[in-house]
Amino acid sequence: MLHKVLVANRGEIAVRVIRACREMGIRTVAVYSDVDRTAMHVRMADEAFLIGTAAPSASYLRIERLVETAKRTGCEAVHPGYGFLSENADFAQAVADTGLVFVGPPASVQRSLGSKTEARRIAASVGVPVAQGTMDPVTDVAAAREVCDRVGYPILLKPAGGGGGKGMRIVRAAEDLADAWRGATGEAQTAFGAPALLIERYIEHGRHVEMQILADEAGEVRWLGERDCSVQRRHQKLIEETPGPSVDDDLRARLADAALRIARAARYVNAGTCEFLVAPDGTFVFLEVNTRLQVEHPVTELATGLDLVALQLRVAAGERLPFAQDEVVRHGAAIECRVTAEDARAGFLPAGGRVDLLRLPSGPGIRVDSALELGTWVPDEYDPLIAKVVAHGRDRAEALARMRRALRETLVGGLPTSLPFHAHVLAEADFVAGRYDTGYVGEHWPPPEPELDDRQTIAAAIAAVLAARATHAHPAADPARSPWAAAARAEALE
Amino acid sequence: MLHKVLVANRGEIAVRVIRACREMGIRTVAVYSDVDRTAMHVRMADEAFLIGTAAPSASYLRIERLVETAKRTGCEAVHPGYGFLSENADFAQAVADTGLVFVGPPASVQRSLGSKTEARRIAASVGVPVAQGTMDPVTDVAAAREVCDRVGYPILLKPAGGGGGKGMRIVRAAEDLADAWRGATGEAQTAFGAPALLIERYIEHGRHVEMQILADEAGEVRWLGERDCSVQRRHQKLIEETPGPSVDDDLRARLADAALRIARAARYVNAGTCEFLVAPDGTFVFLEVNTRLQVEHPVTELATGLDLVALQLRVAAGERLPFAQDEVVRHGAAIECRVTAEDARAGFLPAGGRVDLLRLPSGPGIRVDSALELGTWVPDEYDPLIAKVVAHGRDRAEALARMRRALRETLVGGLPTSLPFHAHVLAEADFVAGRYDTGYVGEHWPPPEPELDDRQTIAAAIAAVLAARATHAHPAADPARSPWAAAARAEALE
Amino acid sequence: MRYEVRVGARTVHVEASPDGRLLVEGRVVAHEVREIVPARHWSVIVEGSSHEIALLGGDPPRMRVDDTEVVVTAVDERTLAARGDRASVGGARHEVRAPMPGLLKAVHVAEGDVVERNAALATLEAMKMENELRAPARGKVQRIAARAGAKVESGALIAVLVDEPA
Amino acid sequence: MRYEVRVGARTVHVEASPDGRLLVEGRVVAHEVREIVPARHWSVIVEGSSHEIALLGGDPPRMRVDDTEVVVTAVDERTLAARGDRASVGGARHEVRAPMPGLLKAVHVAEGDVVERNAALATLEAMKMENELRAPARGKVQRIAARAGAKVESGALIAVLVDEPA
Repeated sequence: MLHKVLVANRGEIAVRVIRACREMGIRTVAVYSDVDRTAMHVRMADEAFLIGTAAPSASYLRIERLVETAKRTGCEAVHPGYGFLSENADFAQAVADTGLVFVGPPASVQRSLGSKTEARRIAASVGVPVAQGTMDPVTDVAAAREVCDRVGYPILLKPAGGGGGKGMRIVRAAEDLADAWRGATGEAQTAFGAPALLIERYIEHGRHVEMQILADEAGEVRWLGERDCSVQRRHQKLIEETPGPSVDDDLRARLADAALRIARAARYVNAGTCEFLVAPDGTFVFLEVNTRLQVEHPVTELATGLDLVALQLRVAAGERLPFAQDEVVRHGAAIECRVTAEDARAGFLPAGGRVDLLRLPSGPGIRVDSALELGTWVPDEYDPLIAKVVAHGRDRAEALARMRRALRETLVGGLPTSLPFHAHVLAEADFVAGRYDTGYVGEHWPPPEPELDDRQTIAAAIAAVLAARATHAHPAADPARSPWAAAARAEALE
Repeated sequence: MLHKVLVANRGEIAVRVIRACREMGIRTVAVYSDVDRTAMHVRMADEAFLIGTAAPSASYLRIERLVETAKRTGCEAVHPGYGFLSENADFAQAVADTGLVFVGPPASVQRSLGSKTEARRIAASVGVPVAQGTMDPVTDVAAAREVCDRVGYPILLKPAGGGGGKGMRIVRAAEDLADAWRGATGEAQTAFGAPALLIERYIEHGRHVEMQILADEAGEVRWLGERDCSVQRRHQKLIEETPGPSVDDDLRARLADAALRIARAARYVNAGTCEFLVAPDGTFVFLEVNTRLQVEHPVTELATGLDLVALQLRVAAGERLPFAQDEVVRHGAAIECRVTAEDARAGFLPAGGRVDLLRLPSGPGIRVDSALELGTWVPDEYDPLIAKVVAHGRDRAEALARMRRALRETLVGGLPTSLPFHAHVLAEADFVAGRYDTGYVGEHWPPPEPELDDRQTIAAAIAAVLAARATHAHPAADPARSPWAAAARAEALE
Repeated sequence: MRYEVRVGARTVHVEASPDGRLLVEGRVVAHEVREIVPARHWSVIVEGSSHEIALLGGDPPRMRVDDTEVVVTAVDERTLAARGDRASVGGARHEVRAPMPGLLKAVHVAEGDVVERNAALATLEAMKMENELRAPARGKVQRIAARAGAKVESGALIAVLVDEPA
Repeated sequence: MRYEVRVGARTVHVEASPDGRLLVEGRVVAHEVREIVPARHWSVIVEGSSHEIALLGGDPPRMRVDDTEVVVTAVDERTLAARGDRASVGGARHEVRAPMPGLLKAVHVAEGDVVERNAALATLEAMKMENELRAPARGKVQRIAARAGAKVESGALIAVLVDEPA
């Protein structure tokens, strides 16, 4: 059993890990950058230490500083959360070298599965289908053209050096290759410091379906069910659910079998996710393994009743998995909306700011994982995810109804959010029917402007006049708190 | 299927019913007294109508006004919540007479089970044990003394005209009878307008265990599991959990069998609860039937995955129960803390006020049912319950750990609350071991003053000085918002 | 004082009399307003129908009406008169601002262009991603306020559109 | 300015120097304070140990320190001096007030009585229940401020106790 853990992350995932630790009686050490001094994870932890300035490279990515803090404060383990250093083999290695436990797969596993070409080789070696294309990174456009002509369009370009959807491009015809190559290789260089790209045959109308796995040091591996994450924009997931609406028992069994083979071949330990692209005919190809806890893990927790973070910590402490495969039972349906500080109607442009109105939903079947409070400052420097609203029901219809109800209750003011997107999708006919694939967002967003009924219009007009009068009546009030005042100021400047 | 429902209640239970309706696509009509104009249930409903002033008799208890509002707004049904008119047979009758559906058992059932003597007769007639004592109400102390001498002490006096723990007295010796009789009969007169009392043999170290049932109009009845509600103060429940720590499969089966017998004999319809007192030897006696939804219903919802309010509405609409008894599966353990606006350290004195600091918990396994927001005014006129924090886990240990974590996250400022009580009990050894009965609170509360460690003391002292300086520096600030200022004022008046 | 209020695609005229009564389109509408958060969050009951209104912020300001987000602006008649025709109904202006600090990689339109709603106006590189700044509505580009290659602060004005009838 | 701060059963002396530094019991303690809600809610890190402090209200004021509620009072030395011995450490006063409007059915103690903590001082009938008003601490009844049979408002002073050594 662990007694003290350093949480090398921030935001809702740091809060999530601290909650699990507190429930298990494990003390926690939080770390923070200067802009996060008042963040919730700092206040919830038992101890907290400043590790640098806002830029990730100056704080949450400082391997040496993190390891040194863990060591000095008497921690036995480090939980990386997701993002930041969670898939960084050097960090896992540095933690291990200091005699501490890394809560995740060891550096060797991170290294082999972190390389997309190596991961594809492992999958192919155990008979799991991979997309046609290059096994090795390509660095110039001429070589790329040759591969594309051989594989056939549409093709997908993706950075060899990193994941998360950054720098990916779909190319549907040979004449678009040059432009797409330039864009993708540029973003790859910016994001991962490496311009090389992989080339894959792109599957039209594919669904992004992933399988959650959990493995212990003794080599036991369990699968915990799939998540359909096809509702994506620029390969960024926006909604995830389980069971996948298109996944039947046969497909689920095949995906689980593929995930177990890859995990065993890679000598996987701790929680991880195998991502697949499922074609309309039910065939699938392996995409990659996320060697960490995922943002969308609560969906699986609600369906299985398992606490994945608690299990990560137990496995990391050397415990065996406390249940057999046939003891993993999934109940009902669960769905997650990732609420982000992004303006959904303006192309999902991220925008930090201060949360100055807030109501989070609760009640039957609703869970919220977030680090938001009234007054919370959402910095520009980090991932724009601000809250995960998760709904559970006895079936998909009940889970969706609860999510719709919860989204209606959710109120976030002070910065634009993705909430209009989520509200729209949860009521949209194709989504409600489970008819969607990775092209869904492009086809359904943005929708026409929403319409209000007469009474809603009158109510809004009355409130607007009261707000305008309040601004007028109290010109000395803090103008930063009044969007009306800001609009008036901008007007005056013209 | 119902299309529009009037919710004849306020506070968290009105919000709970509106949530279920919204998920089911049923429109809702809220009613409110003048002090509740800005309450959450008014804002969450589709329509809202003022029905009177603060005193319950002038608003939430106005049968005619409620029925008229339901009729005029085109409602098909009325949900009474709990408390107020939920167990009032005249209300159920008035609703039915207007051609509307009452969401609960019909007036005839309310009438027979609402009478404690009649309920005891029904139970006895189907072989369910009842406490020794009087079947009929007693009105004078001389007659009472005769009964007590025959039954033997300790005995329990309780009002024949109403429930909820008001006016109850335990008498352990003959010489205490006169005083107790005077107190109980007085409170019974005040609370229910009827001074008559029932006399029962009191079971020492009994546990209050109740069985949730659900019945449809076709006469099908299901039992959904027990709740142990022994943690009570003055017969007011403070904590409830399922499974009962002392309930084994055999006892559960016997309680379920007793509940089903009573429900069938009473021709019960809709949700209800049979309350029992279980003696240390596992024998039990029937107490009463609560002919309504109970405050603690979320505990059963978390364990079974069922939505009791949705099922109430479906049964009320004439639907058959959608599951067989063997499809009711209970998972893990669930526990509820009733957070009230009562000063736990001052004998649970209720105290309304404005909530001026608020953080409700969330995350894995936590559900909160409440109508609280920052700024919410908690009126003195109604039940002091302000939030129900409910935790679910794979076993009792996990549910308790999650509850402890959630209570730590919960922050309510501006009025005293029961939170110190709940935090204490959840960490107290006897409770954690499941060793408790209805005498628990008297034996364990109040505990010695809690102690802080050195760093907590320093942190608190620093904050206190900053608060004192802030009050000093800004004397013009709203004094109502600063407890320091209030203390200083009181000081000045001496 | 009279106000012209634009709620999403609709325009409503509200008159606030000195005694505090509000007339909507010249008639008395049975309504009951309470402020939940000063000048930000209201409960409004209109003829028995209960609505929750929240002013979320933004420029132009966004409001949440029950479960729907719309752009709402209220302009009093004096300001309207001062503006002249330019900002009267049908000629609303839309400012496109940088939502975060970054590098303006490209500007795709020129002043005078008429663009459709959601047309890409400029590309902003921020948070290691290229973000398209899109037109909030169909309109004519009245002004381009930043040039490609510039580092821009959060909130910096990039372009101004004015409504252009289709 | 020097402050005498009572945190639950403990007393701490804090000195605030004009430059804003705080000395605790005369020594510099490594601490970092941030206000979450002005004058109500703080994050305080003491030697790496993270604490959340909230001023809940009440009279005497209650504070939540992490997961524990305690009574906390901070009195500056000038006020202390003005009060004289009466309210110095060990002689704190406790006011018992009606927590809600109601009828004072009975008063069970007299001025001068020494009562134990939780002793019933008076019975208040409110919300159809009889509620005992209890002693918040062991002490001597300095004053009885209301008589049996009186209707009292919420917050009305019922009795004043002063600490009495056991």
